[in-house]
Amino acid sequence: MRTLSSLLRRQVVTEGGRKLGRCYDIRAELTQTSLKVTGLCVGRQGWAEHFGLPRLGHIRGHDPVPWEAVVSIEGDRIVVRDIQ
Amino acid sequence: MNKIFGVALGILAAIGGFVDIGDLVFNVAAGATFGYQLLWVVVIGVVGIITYSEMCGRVSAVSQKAVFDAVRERVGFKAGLITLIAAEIVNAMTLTAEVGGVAICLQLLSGLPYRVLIVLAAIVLGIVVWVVNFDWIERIFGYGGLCLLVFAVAAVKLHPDWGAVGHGFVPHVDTGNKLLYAYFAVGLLGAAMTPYEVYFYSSGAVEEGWTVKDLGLNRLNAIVGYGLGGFLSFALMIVGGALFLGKGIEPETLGSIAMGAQVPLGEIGLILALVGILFAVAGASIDTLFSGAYDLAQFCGYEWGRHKSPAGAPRFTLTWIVLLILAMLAVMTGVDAVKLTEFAVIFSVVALPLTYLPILLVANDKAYMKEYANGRLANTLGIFYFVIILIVALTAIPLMILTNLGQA
Amino acid sequence: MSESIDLGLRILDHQLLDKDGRRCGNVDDLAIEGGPGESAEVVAILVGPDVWRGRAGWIGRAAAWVAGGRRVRVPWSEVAEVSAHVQLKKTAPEYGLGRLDDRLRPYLEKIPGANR
Amino acid sequence: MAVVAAALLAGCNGGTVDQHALKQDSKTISSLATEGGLFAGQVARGESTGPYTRIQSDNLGRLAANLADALGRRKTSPGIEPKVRTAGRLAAQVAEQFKALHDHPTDRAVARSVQQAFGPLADHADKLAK
Repeated sequence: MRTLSSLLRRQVVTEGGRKLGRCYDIRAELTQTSLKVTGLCVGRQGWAEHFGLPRLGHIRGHDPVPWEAVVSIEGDRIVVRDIQ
Repeated sequence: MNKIFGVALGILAAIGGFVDIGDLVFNVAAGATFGYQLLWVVVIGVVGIITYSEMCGRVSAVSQKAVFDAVRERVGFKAGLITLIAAEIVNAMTLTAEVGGVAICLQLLSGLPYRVLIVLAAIVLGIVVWVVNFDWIERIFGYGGLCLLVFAVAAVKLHPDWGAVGHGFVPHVDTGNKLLYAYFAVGLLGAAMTPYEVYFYSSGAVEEGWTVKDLGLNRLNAIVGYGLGGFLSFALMIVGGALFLGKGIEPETLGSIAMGAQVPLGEIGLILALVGILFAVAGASIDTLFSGAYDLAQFCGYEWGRHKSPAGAPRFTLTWIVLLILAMLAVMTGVDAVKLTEFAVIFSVVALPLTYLPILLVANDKAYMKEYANGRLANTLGIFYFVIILIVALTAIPLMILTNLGQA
Repeated sequence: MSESIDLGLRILDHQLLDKDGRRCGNVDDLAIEGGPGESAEVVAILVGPDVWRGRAGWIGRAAAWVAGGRRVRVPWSEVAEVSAHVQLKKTAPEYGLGRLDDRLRPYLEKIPGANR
Repeated sequence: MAVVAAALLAGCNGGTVDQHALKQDSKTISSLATEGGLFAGQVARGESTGPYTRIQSDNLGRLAANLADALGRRKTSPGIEPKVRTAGRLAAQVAEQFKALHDHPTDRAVARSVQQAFGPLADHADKLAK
């Protein structure tokens, strides 16, 4: 078992070593009975908007990195497949 | 008709409840040091507290969140915890200063021994909070605080140079001692925008179950209550400038502030001023007492409420009892209430950004706020004030040290 | 019916309410089951000062020590509704939440006027 | 925060008295004497209450006595010692006047004489501040 807080603020990198930024939130799908994790919100862009600040210019956040792409969680890093 | 009457009574109570020991000390001292030059800073401070109170009230009405709920949700657990600790320290200092102020006023009125009055003040405050319904507390202390209007009469009676007063409302810096000027500006902003006021205001809004129907009332409360409260601040500064500046007096005691009404109006002025200060600082003691308990309860998530019976929110009740006892003991050490007030106001400024940022963020969150999210005016003012608060927070302590608490 | 939400923003650190609307703690953390390569799911809400230990370095540990470290685990299936607050299906004592308030109450009630 | 506060409080009344501190303290003495004059004037006109006069004169007198104590005892920068001691004596005289007011809070004749005594004290302190 792991906790939500242990995933937040970790560095997200691809298998190829490309840094995607820090994981600032976890996206999930809420139904009547369950709450399934679907992705990682990553990177600096969109961070301000995420926390409710008015958007500056035309910077939009990335779509979240899908949970299926996660390869391993080790140390303070989350490694994901190169799909982008 | 009845409703308008109710609103008017509420506003009267808000005016009387606006001034606390920080406003008394900084406004009179600023007047005694710089005359009317800093009146414009009070205006900025009052518009600031109006802006953020309105935002807090709106957030509470729409999302049922009080300020410290928002703090923890938005800035995260760690920064939230640090904000909580800072807020509690500042709050305890403010509470101590206010309780000390109550004891000093009681002493000036009765002549009884100081230490006896400290204990008496704490016991009476405790019993009042325990027994009396909060609606009545608000009215009693708010109306009692209206005696402070004697300072408005005193200001007129002292025949200030109204041209200079008018000029004071225009932002300007006209002094050789810019550091001292800046110190007083920071103190006046801090005194007007004290964080405990927004904790208190927003918690009340959640408790009283405000909904979007109450948004108009919220705006009216914030603008008129704080706006007219600011009027008292002007009066205090004008008295400081007209009476003390020309003579080279630096008022260092609460009794000196009361003399500001005594000189132009005689014995009746003195008594009204002392009674007004007594009710104002006693009311503020109760507000800070509750604020300290609100912050902790909201951070930890347990039951709270000034409208609940003491047994209805046990940990909340225990917290304010402990805070009151600690403040009483702190006053007993003989600490100078006026000096402590200056420290409390300056340190409170440091804690302001982490209090006001989450409010600004939640007020912009469309997921909760929907069509009631900040509009252009609220955001322009909100961001403008946030920048001011940041600057003030960074400079407050250096200024305090460089000017040796406004002495040099 | 499903809805996409961000856990850190919408659930973590939010107020917990029991069935009767009583405030009974905050969402101090969420337990997630399932690792890389599997599907992952939130299985429980973690409540109590003991949970703070892992959340803010030494200052969190100090706060947990001061508050007295208890930890309550509420299964996610007990959640009735997620809005501005997280509402549970049963009363607080049934989950072991709000115990300190319940223990303190009888002492306060000995003082007259506690239930005015 | 507590450390800063402690350091500041300690800085107020310890250490050597230099030119700057002398000026500052003389200003405070002058301020207290002027305030005392204004206050005694109110008492002389019967525009005060007994408790207020008694307590407020005690509060202000204590501030003056603290200054007198510090200026009479502390080390000074070279060359200004006589001035510092004079300031100390002035502060003590101010404290004495407040004591008189404190002891006779309702006696208007005493208040009148106290009021007259404060004027020259304030002037003297003003001169030292220059």
